[in-house]
Amino acid sequence: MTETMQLGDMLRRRGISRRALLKYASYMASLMALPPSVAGAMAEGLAKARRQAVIWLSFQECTGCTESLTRSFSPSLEELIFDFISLDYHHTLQAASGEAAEAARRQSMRENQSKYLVVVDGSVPTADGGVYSMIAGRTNMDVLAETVEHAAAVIAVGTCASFGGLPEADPNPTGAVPITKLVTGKPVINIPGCPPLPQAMAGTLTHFLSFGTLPELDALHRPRAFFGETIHDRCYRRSFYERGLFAKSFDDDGARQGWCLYELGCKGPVTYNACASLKWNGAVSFPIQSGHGCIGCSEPRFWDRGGLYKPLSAGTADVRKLIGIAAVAGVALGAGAAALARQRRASTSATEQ
Amino acid sequence: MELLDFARGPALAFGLVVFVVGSLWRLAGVLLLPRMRDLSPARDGAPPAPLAALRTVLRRMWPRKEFAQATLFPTINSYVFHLGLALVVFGLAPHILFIRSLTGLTWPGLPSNLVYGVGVITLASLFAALARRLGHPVLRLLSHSGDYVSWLLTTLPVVTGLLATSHLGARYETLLAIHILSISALLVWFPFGKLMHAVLFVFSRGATGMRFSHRGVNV
Amino acid sequence: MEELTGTAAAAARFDVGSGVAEALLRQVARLLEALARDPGFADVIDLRSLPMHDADRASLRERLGNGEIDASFDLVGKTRITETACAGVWWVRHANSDDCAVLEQIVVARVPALLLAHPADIEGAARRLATELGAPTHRETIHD
Amino acid sequence: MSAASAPRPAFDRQGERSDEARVDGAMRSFVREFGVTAALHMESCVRCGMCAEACHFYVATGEAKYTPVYKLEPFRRAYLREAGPFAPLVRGLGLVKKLRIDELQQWQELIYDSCTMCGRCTMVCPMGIDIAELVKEARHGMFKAGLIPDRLALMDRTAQQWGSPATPAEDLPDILADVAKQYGVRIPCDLPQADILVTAAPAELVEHTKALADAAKILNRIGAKWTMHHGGFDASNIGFNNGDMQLQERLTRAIVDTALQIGAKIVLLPECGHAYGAARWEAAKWYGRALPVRIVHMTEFLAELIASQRICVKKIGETATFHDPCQIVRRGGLEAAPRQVLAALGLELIEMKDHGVGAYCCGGGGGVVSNARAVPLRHKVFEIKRQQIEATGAKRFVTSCGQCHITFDMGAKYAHWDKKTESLLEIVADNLAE
Repeated sequence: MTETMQLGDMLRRRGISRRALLKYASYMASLMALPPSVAGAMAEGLAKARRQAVIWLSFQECTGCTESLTRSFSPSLEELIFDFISLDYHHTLQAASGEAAEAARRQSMRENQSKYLVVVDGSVPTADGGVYSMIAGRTNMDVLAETVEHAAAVIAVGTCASFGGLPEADPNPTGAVPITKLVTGKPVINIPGCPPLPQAMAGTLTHFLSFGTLPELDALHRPRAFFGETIHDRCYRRSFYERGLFAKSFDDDGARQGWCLYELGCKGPVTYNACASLKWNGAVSFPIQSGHGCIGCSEPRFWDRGGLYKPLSAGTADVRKLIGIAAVAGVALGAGAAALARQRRASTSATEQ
Repeated sequence: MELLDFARGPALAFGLVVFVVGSLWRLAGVLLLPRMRDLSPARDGAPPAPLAALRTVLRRMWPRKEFAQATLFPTINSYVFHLGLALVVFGLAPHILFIRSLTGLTWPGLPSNLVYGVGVITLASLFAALARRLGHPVLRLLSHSGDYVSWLLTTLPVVTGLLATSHLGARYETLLAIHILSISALLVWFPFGKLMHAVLFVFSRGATGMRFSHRGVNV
Repeated sequence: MEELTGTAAAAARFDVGSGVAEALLRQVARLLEALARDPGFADVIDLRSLPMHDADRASLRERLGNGEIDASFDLVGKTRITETACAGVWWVRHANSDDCAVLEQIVVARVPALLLAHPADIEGAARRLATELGAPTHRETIHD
Repeated sequence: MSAASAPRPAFDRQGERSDEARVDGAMRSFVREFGVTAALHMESCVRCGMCAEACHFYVATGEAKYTPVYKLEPFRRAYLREAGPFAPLVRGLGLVKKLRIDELQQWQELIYDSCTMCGRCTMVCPMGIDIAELVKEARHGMFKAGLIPDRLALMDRTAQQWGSPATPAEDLPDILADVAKQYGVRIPCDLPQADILVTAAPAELVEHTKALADAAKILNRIGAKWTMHHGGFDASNIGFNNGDMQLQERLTRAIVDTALQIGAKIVLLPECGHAYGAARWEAAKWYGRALPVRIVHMTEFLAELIASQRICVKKIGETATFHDPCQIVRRGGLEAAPRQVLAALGLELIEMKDHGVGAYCCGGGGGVVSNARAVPLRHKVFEIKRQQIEATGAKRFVTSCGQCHITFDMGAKYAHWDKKTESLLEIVADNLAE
């Protein structure tokens, strides 16, 4: 199924003109915070690119990431990406199943050796030899290792693949681990989020297709274009934070006026993602705009970092019982010290007489 | 375990526990020492002891006119950073939330930008206090390492707090973590250094107030 | 318009009028002067990444006014290019398939690149038309 | 130029005990002081240095070592090691060094020569620490260590034998008889029965005997049934100044027991500062709550007599300024009494810049005036008071404490200052209306 034709010609046959490509490229350039002038070069790059083979591996995942990207309820600009790539293996989307599906995967790996992309969705269980998630009788770990071996790059989509996400949350019975833990020697890009922004996924792929290189990544391998700033930095309610106007409960007068949700546990300040600027569901809204604080879903261990509704400035440990015991211990120690002092004082006057 | 999780979790909990144990240990250790009552007949017309104590605690908030001139700078500068610290700690919304998470008490906060300004003034005042402690011969003679540790652990939270709010120097969660760690350090040191005067001053002034009102003198 | 949605409500009650619109107008003026001096000049201002309330954007749109051309495209969702009252200044609005504006730009050029038919598209069309008419599709014939 | 004698060590020493015994003696005494109040004060100092601004020794010399709270350094270290809540930790981890003999010796000059225990520092301390009281408690330890100025030690020994640092008890009757004859006034002595036991200050038994006569004149005028008694006649209580608790107890008991013995209801203290501190406020240390007699200071006695019209005084229409003796006014609470007497005398009172509870000390109290080693320092400090008195421009200068009186006389002589110091008692006695 390898495509020798250039992407541009192939798309045109499918009714997607170079103008559409230019529109797509300028949109993507804007998302990637690249200068508008880059759009032209990006469109040309896309047109000349070969159709990119992509193998999508789904492990311990809830298909939320696929849902977010394919956005089945109404086709969007992001989905154009699926016309640029040949999705050779995707449990949910592909027609083939069982052995046929596996055969398709191996064939694509052979034909596009060291040129295909591996997209991983979901974390990989490692406990008890990885038996907790298997495909066609083989553990996710084996499938991952085998598939990744000749890949050009690996894209971990969603917080589960990037950082372990919910499967890895305490107590982590399956010993789930993020992809970066298992894949070494290959460039890995993390696109966290639960689910991740479709624009982030599409933007990363487009950047790879049009420029042939991976976008600039940060310390956690996340594309800086989408994960360079915190929600708090781009939040439209920031002016209320500065003025100290905070909603006290989810439906009080402050909340209705769109005041800052810091007091209701918003984790915007410590969460790196582009929800506040790109927004969701076709730039309609994002969690904070709909009145709920950001829960930091694109950060590692977001599930175990103290309650979602506990404000950032409050401690995560429940210390009240602890402080009760500490108080008793303190007074006891004080009484002991005082008794000791009295006793030492008495001993001095005793020897004095 | 990310730095922020460590700071917000175990570090803060440890700080709070040591703070409570240490403070009550020191307070109980002092207040349970033998009481040496003054059994001499009181000056007639002397007010009851607790009232006298309270009056002295309030009266001593400002120096007598004989000393106001000579102690003008330390008095005013101390009030600047004491009120500054109070406004910052009890005025900023995130701080109020922290206190609410511990005590359940809550009250309306001040605009964050205003508190930020107060924080800068407080910081300047704290540095002025340090300059005086290093420069003035009397203070240089009196001061020992505990005073400088207390100064440092009082100033660090202000510095890190200002850095955190202005997102300077590192990512926000690192700055916030460092700020919370500096709070834990302050809480751990609090009972063992001179910061305990924040609690002891009431008893100390009260004791002297009682002693002298018994004699008919309003100190 | 009963209950305004989140942002609109906040913006309406706290109309900051942050002056971004004003600044952008000055930038457009500068670019227009450059275009006046050099017809080949072209530049694009991306409005999506600027911290602008809808009110700001609307006032900017109003200030620029309308020209003679109002082109709409159907490219995986609507796109509309409107010439503003100032010749050479175009307002581009890309929308998604559910007509939600995903990108808005101000283009300062004689004509925005998107309006021009792309050579590759032309070549494809020429080939298609030629096969349709049964005539040879030799490249020379197109040019002479 | 006589051969330069070996430079006198900056401290005196009594007895032959070893250094360890002295330090141990001091520590044992310090430990007994740390009740709640002393502990609270030791815990609350924030080393803000404001007490220096109130202390005449620092203000006059500008030397940091005279900072009042610095005088408590050995006392504070003893507290932290022995009685503080963290004492076991402090001892265990060696956080605070043990007191050394050389430190105690070095601090003798700070605790005795440069502190009159006037308590002005107590008035400024933002933490309300009663530094003067703590210095007095520190003196208990210094006395136990045998490290007090020799001159005071000498007076202490004589007081232990004679009941007064200046006059043997057995000489009292003769002295009183001479004074009675000299001033033509009746001074009963050793009456078996009396309502008021009158006591004197040491100087009054030697050179300022007129004070005795004046007191006698007034007491006879009101027809009081009073006497002095060789059992308890000197109220100045040198033990209070030196830190000798045993002597302080003996001298206090001598007076109160003698009063009981003769059935006196009132013990009249002379115009003396530490007499008031020791008898009025600390007698209860040994008698508990039911102090059997009423302790009255001469100043408040005069005020009561005038207020109750038991005596009337002639009006003197002159200007005067008043020095508030620290132990009587700031630490005694008798700020109003002397002013009522001056008003009755028709003296136009011009207050000094710092007066009443905030007044500067004369610089001689707390044993400093008797401490020869402290003379140069005392003269420097005296200048502050002298200028404030000059600044009032008042014609007469009055005070109501013998110790201050001596300090002013000696200070004036040194400073060639012609101002005459008058005693309140004396003016009242000289101006009794018929």
